[in-house]
Amino acid sequence: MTLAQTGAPAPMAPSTLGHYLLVSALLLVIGLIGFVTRRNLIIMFLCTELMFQAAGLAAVAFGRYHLNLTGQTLVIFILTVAAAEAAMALALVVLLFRRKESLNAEEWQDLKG
Amino acid sequence: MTERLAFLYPEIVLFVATCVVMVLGLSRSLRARKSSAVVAGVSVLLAGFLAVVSTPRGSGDAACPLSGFVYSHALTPAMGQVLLPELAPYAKAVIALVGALLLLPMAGTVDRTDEARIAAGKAGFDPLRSNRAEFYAFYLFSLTGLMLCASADNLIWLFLALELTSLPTYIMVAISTSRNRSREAGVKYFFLGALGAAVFLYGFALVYGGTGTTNLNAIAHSISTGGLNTITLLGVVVSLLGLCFKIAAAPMHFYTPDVYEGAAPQVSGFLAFVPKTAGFIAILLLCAAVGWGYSHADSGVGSLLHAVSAEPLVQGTGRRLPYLLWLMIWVVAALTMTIGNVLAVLQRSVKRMLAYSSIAHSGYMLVGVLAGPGDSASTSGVSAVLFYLLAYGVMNAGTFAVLAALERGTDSEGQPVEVETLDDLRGLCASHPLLGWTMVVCSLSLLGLPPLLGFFGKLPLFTSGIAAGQITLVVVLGLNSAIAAFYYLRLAFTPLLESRDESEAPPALAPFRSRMAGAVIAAVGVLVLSAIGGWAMGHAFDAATVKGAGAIAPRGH
Amino acid sequence: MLLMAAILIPLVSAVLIAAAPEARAKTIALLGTLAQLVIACYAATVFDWSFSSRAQLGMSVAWFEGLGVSLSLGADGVSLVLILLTGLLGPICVLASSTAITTRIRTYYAWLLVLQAAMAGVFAARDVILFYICFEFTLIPMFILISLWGSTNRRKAAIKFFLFTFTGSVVALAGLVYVTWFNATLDRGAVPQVILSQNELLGTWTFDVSTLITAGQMMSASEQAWVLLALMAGFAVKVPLFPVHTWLPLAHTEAPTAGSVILAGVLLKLGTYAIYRFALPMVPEAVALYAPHLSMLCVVGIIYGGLICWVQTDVKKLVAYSSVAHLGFCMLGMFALNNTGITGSILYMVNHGLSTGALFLLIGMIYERYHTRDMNQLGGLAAKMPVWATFMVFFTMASVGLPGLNGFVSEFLCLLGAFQASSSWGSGAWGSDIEPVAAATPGALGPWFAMIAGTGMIIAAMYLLYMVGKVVWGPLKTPHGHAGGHAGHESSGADDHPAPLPTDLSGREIVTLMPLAVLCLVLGVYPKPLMNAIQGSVDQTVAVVREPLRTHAVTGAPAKPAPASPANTHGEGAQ
Amino acid sequence: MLNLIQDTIVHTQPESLGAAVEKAGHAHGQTDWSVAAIVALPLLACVLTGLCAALRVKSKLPAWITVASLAGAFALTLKTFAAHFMGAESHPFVVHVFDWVTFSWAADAHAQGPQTNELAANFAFYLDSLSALWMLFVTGLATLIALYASEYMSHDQGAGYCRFFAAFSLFVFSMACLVMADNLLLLYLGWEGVGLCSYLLIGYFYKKPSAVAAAKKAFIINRIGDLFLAMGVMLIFVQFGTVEYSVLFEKARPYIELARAGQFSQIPFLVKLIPCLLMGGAFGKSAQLPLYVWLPDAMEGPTPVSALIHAATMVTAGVFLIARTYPLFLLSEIALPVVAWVGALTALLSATIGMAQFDIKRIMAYSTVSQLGYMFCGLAVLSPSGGVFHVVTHAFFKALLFLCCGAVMHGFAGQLDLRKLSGVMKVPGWRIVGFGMLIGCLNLAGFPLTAGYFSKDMILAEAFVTPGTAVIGWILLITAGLTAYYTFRVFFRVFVGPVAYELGDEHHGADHGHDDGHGHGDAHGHAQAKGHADAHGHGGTHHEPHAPGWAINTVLATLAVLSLAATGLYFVGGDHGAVAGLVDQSSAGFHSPLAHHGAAEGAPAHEAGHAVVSYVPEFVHARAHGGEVHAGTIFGADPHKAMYFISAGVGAVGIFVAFWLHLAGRKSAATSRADALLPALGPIPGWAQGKWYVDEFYDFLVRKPLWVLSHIFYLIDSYLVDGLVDFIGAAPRAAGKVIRPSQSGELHGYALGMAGGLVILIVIVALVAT
Repeated sequence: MTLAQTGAPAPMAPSTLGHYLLVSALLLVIGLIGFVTRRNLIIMFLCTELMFQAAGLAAVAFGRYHLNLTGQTLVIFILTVAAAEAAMALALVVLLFRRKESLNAEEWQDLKG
Repeated sequence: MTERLAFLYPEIVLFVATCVVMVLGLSRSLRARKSSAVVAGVSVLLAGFLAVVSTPRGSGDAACPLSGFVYSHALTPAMGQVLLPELAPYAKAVIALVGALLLLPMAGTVDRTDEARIAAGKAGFDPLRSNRAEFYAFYLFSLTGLMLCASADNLIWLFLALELTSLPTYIMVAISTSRNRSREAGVKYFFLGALGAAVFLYGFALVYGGTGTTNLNAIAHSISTGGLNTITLLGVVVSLLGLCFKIAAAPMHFYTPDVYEGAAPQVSGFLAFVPKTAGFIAILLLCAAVGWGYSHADSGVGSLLHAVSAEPLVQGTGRRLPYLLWLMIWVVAALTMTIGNVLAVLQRSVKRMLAYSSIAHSGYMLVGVLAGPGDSASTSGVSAVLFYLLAYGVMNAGTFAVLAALERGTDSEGQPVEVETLDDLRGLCASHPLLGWTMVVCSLSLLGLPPLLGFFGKLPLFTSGIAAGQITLVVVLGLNSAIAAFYYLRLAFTPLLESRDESEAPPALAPFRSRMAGAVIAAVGVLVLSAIGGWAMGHAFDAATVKGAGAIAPRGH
Repeated sequence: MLLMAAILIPLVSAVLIAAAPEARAKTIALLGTLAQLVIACYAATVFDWSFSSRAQLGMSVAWFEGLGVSLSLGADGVSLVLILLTGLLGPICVLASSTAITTRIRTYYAWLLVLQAAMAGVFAARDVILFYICFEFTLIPMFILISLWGSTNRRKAAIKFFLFTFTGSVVALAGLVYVTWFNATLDRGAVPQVILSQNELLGTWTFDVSTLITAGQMMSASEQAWVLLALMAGFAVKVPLFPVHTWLPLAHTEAPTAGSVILAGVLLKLGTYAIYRFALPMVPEAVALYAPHLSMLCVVGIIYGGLICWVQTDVKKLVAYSSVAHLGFCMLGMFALNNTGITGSILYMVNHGLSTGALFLLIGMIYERYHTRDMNQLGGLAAKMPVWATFMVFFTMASVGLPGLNGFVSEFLCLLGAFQASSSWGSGAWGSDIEPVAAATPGALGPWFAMIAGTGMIIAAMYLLYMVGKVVWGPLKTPHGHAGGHAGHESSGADDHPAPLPTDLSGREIVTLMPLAVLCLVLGVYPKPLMNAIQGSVDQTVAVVREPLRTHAVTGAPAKPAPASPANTHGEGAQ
Repeated sequence: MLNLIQDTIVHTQPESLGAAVEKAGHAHGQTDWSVAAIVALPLLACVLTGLCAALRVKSKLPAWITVASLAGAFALTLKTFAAHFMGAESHPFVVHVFDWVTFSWAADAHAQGPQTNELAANFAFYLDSLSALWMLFVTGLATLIALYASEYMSHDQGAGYCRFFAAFSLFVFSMACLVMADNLLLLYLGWEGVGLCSYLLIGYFYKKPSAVAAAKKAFIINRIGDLFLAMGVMLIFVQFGTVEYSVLFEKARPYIELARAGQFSQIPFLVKLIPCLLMGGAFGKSAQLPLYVWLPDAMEGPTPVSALIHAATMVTAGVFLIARTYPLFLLSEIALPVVAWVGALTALLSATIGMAQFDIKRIMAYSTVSQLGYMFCGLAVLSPSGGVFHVVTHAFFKALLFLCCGAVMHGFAGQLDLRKLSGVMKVPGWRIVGFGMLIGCLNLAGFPLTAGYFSKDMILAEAFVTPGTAVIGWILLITAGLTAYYTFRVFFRVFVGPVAYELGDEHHGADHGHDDGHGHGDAHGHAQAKGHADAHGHGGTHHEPHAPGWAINTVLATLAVLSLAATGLYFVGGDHGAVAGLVDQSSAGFHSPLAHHGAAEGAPAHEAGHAVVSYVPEFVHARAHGGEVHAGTIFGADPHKAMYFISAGVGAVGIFVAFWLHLAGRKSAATSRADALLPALGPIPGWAQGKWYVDEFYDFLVRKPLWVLSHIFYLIDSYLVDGLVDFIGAAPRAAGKVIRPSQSGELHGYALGMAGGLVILIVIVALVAT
């Protein structure tokens, strides 16, 4: 997992970037696994947040690597969108809870086939 | 800056209209409330008009000569995104037209029982209970996002535009009916959508990491000069897979049938067009950034085995996407159309069937993505995709509008009951000739039966696929069209040929004339475009001009 | 313009029918089809027969220019003959339906006319896409005719008919588009000037038929083979050739009478015509190479189809399977790739349309009266319906291939074509040093093919006479509940029919049969005008195929891509 | 039809046979409508009688139309014959009417051979002495038999009557096309045309299932032969580039030269194949082994039909074909021997069957088969004139015999069983029939000085003369004895002896299926009253046989006279009679007895080169040196002279045996002395009566397996071929069912699917990338 980009300034050792990316990938995978395995809607949503943040982490790391602010800009927007999604998720979860008195995702599988 | 702003006049109009609608929808005056839909429609059409009229066209060859690609941040804002420089006017016009068409059946989607009670004098207007303002606002937001996609020149912009397109639709699905099924559809759509968004976002981050920029023009420049490095490639792959969610392509297609079935038909129709269009525009932009200039042999799926170690990842003189991307999209396209079609064959529920068919159509369009740009409408896959989006939008709007225009009485809670299965459509041509024939025309067109619009949509996919050497995939496409005939024939001929049992009352018309108008306009549109679609296709081809790394030089003879 | 009118008039009539009151539908339909026939006849008089190999009466309207598609029409001798056949069967089908169709009359006639238009369009198209559009669009009206007015198993039959042929033709489209693309990428510099001067569109993206034919000949052998495979996938289904024929008996059996007539009369000819128009000249090398294999399928079809006929009890199914056998002959002649065979094949298209169409009409008349097609329930109808029986025997004989009637000329020429087409003639035991073998043509079929296919003539006699023996001759037998013996038709007939049909044929029914009978006789006795009409076109096709055929035959290896110049062939056709 | 005939009916006179006969329509020669009219008149009759049917004519008008037209055709034939073929020298000529299957094309530039090919098969008539002779007796007999039928079929007046005469006229038209065709394709038209008429007329009583079956059988078996003929025609076309006789014989000349020189090895195999294929056609049409089985069954048709079609004319088409294409038969060393053996075996086999039958019409049918065998032998033993002479004499006496049997059948209500008829001649009004029968029988039995005697002798003698065919001669001689026996068996049982008879169960058209009889106004008025579709529609029963009327008697008398008069043909004209002279000047004259006698006796003939062609090379030289050396003798004498006595003796023995067994001491109709003999012969008479079970054998060997195969094919088609299609059609649905569980409705399932798909695709990408 090395970046073969020669000629670019290297204020951060490639190995360090690699570490960040590894963490970010781990976050992504954890989020993914959590989303697949957990049944609670709120936890599932948190898992997607985790994945968003994985992307954010990667962006920041890359931004640092490339020595520009684009990565950080991206992160700000990611956070914004994540917040918007969180708001929506909360509304939706409440709506669903009102109907079935449960947060279990398995309650909702009438539509299939 | 004002130059730059000219790109956004349509979006600005839509945004303003959104604000107005949000206010109007909360008015105590019924007329004012009702006018919110009108305002939405007018604004969408106005936005489309502005897109055609006011979008700057200065980004021609002079400003951006083919030879020396020197992108600077100072230059690009004035030019908009230069990968598909002519895309925005066409795409926005299509979005506006189809969007307006999709608005017609949306009348009465929300607040129907409340409004009825208010009209009957049983209750007063309660802004807190009303959803109308939000619903139309969401509709406009979503279209705003979609239009923004078309002018995106930056991954961040693209990301935001995609999210702006999608987020409102989650809510629209959930509130489209008051039944649990809509809630279920909403939750599935939202959670899986978030998952998909996370995936392509991660991909975007990787692309940024690989190229050091999020500006698409610069990315293209970086790739064309520095080659496609592993991180970028991985980023593009992950982004594309994430975007597969938007276009409902395998392996991200699972949500589609459930969501389409759970939502009200008019909203399903909206879903079948809006996120799909956003997804395809994003995919085209990403692919244009990577470029179609690579070369490798086409040996179908079999070449998977010869794993191309010697594959050049630098732009060559070829006409293909990089092998890995090519392979991935090939597999995704073949899988998508096949899965969509074979599952659609099994369905009795019309909406579910159309949902699966929507998956299949994405598969067809991916063939155009693979084929890439060309020097005529018949060889350009990009143009084929852009035209197909228009064609699909119109015919699809027709089928869903027919479903929206019909209902089978009301249930115990006073909610209208939708037409569900094919059986409900029996004898429709006899009981409601206009709707019945709309269904016939639109389904046959979706089937791709010549000489209807769907055929002329599919034909450039065919020709461009073959011109790009994707013969195997084109044959897969052809065979899938045949599978699709199984269910489209049923959909077309159940209204026409089968007769309804005497005992059973035919479905009633929904009390919103605009729904029926939407259906009929769509059918007429299908017929008109079948005749004069060549004109639209010409514009699609203009819009498909690919500049930069992805461009191909005109073939010299 | 004339061709456009031949397509548009039925379409306009269809719209009129849909708009007019139910009672008028039949009249408008009859007028519309007659108008089409008149226009086709008039076109035949305007047509310059001395240049029958060239597409004439042409016109072109732009349509989806970006794609290279245009509404481009034109007809050469073969097309015009088939348009005439289409036009002829139109009024006959309308007349034949007048008592059989009692429900949804407007829908019926409207779709019938749409079908007429689409079929004329196939034959008149000079643009590949327009051809394909019409080719495919015939499916819809036929699907509707079968599924609304068919018999018990109609839904399955209609679906199978549609899907089977649709699937095949999609693949054929891929083949045609491939040729288009090949043409677009053609390097004009490498093409001889002679050819370029005649086809300005070479090397551009176009769907023009003659350009694509010229371009197709320049493809490499393997490309041609693949394109041939694709084309056959579409067209062989339509014909239908042996292993892909199973939709036909089903569709025929279930279709209403007029549907069967059109199906047998014209729709099957779309496949044979398409093979003649596209496969032969476009990929001559592949055709030359694979002609024996394809012919083998034809021969199998002839015998297999014929023998199956022999064990049918449903008389309509019998005639349906006989189409499989008959079209085997037709295609065998085509793949003989010589003048005799192809001339015979095209005559066969017309003749089969006439005689088998008439047989379906006759069976329909019986079905209307007795509501059964079971040969175990019907018998000896000659006693009761002498006029019907006369026609039945007449058309059976035409179908058997009795000389003096139309079937013979074409069947004999097809067989003779196959017989001639062997490169072994003149060598070894097959030849002589004294006199050259006079009328041998290159190819890989030869006497064995003709001989084995010829047994089909015997089998045809077996099953058709079996049918006639059961239904026409023998002791009178009619199903229960129908007029039997001396009981007379007055009482029982009235129960079953809103408008009771006479015991024997009515005047209207005789009028529907008469033109077919006259043509069967005339074409059997004096086929020369028809042969002259198609000769120019056939000569041109043979000239294209001959070179690769000879090369294959001599060396057994694919010929080098040497496009046959159409320049000289025009002259031949124009004698 | 006449309208179609164009203005180019012209005939030309070529220099000599074998030279290209110039096609008419060109420079010289005057229009000869009369030749075309020979063909056109029967067709006109057919159209008019058809019109009568449409107009529901109930009178005898159709019969008179037919008789008049045929008589006209006969008169025109006679005129043509007299004008062109009466003299010693005759010249074939072609009358072109209009183009039929004619088109040309440019040949392959690289192929050897002509640069333009033409398939020219026109409605054009080739008249030479052979076709003129044939037409003479065809039209003549047809006229007489039509006259006979006008009375015979009178019970069926109405639609059936019209139908009968329409088919009858059509038959004569087809036969005229067959005989007068100038090309093989037109011959083929006539060939199948007569087959069709035969089919229609055998099946005339279409309500009888046996008649329908017989008609079908006749057509199908004929078709088998037709296929061989068609293949032969194709081979001729490919080999020689033409199907027109005149050109064909010219093109074949090099090969004939080779055959003359005995260099058969240089003649290509395919050229040798031509006669073998043509032979197949001839065997089918002329009811020879192995295709003879249809002819006896064909007796289901009305008797005039049996007389004309199945005895006198159509069945001799095979003989005509071989005579017409005789030069080609000389090109193969095996063709004529095969014909000879087939003919001889057929003659013998059918004679044995004929001996054991009881139905007199069937006996006559088998005798026809047997006599046709003779004719083939005649052709094959290099005696075309003998064969053709036998055709002519046989036409008259066999027609006579059939018509007599028909008269009996007509008068005795369909009774044909010789065990139920006796002494018919003594019944009042039946004398003419009896005498007619006697004359016919004498001819058939080869009684000395009858026409049949001379024609048979010519064949027998030549069989012994021709090297290598003596065995065939012996077979034919034995057959001649058998023939005499069974012929007179009929005569002695039925016409003489004690008067005793039993009427048949048919009463005028019972079983005859009146077309207009049921359901409509019935002319006879019986059936309606009964109110059911009973085939035995006529109520009234006749208890007495009714004697034939004037038409039948006139015809019988005329034919009897003609049969006797035919003898005269042997004595006028050349060495072997007028017929031989005619044959000799035609295509069949390429080799004839006249020729090899001719060199010695100086009879007018062709140059020797044409005359001496033998299929047995080693004898060529012997032949070429004239008539001194006869390769074969019989009992050391000149076979022609010896045969006069030998065959007379054999015939007399046969007649005597018949007299002893069937007339002498016979007291009743049913039994005779012969019955006592039967047990001594064991099962053989039973087998012979069962026609040696050939039909059953064919049924078992061909029809049943084919039937089973058809069913198997049908099963394959329904389940395998169509099943495969259905399987493919069901595949999408099945695939859908397989992946449907993925759409479980569970959020987690979907997420898992998405994640899994994502991971798999990325892993693939990663794998491919590294």
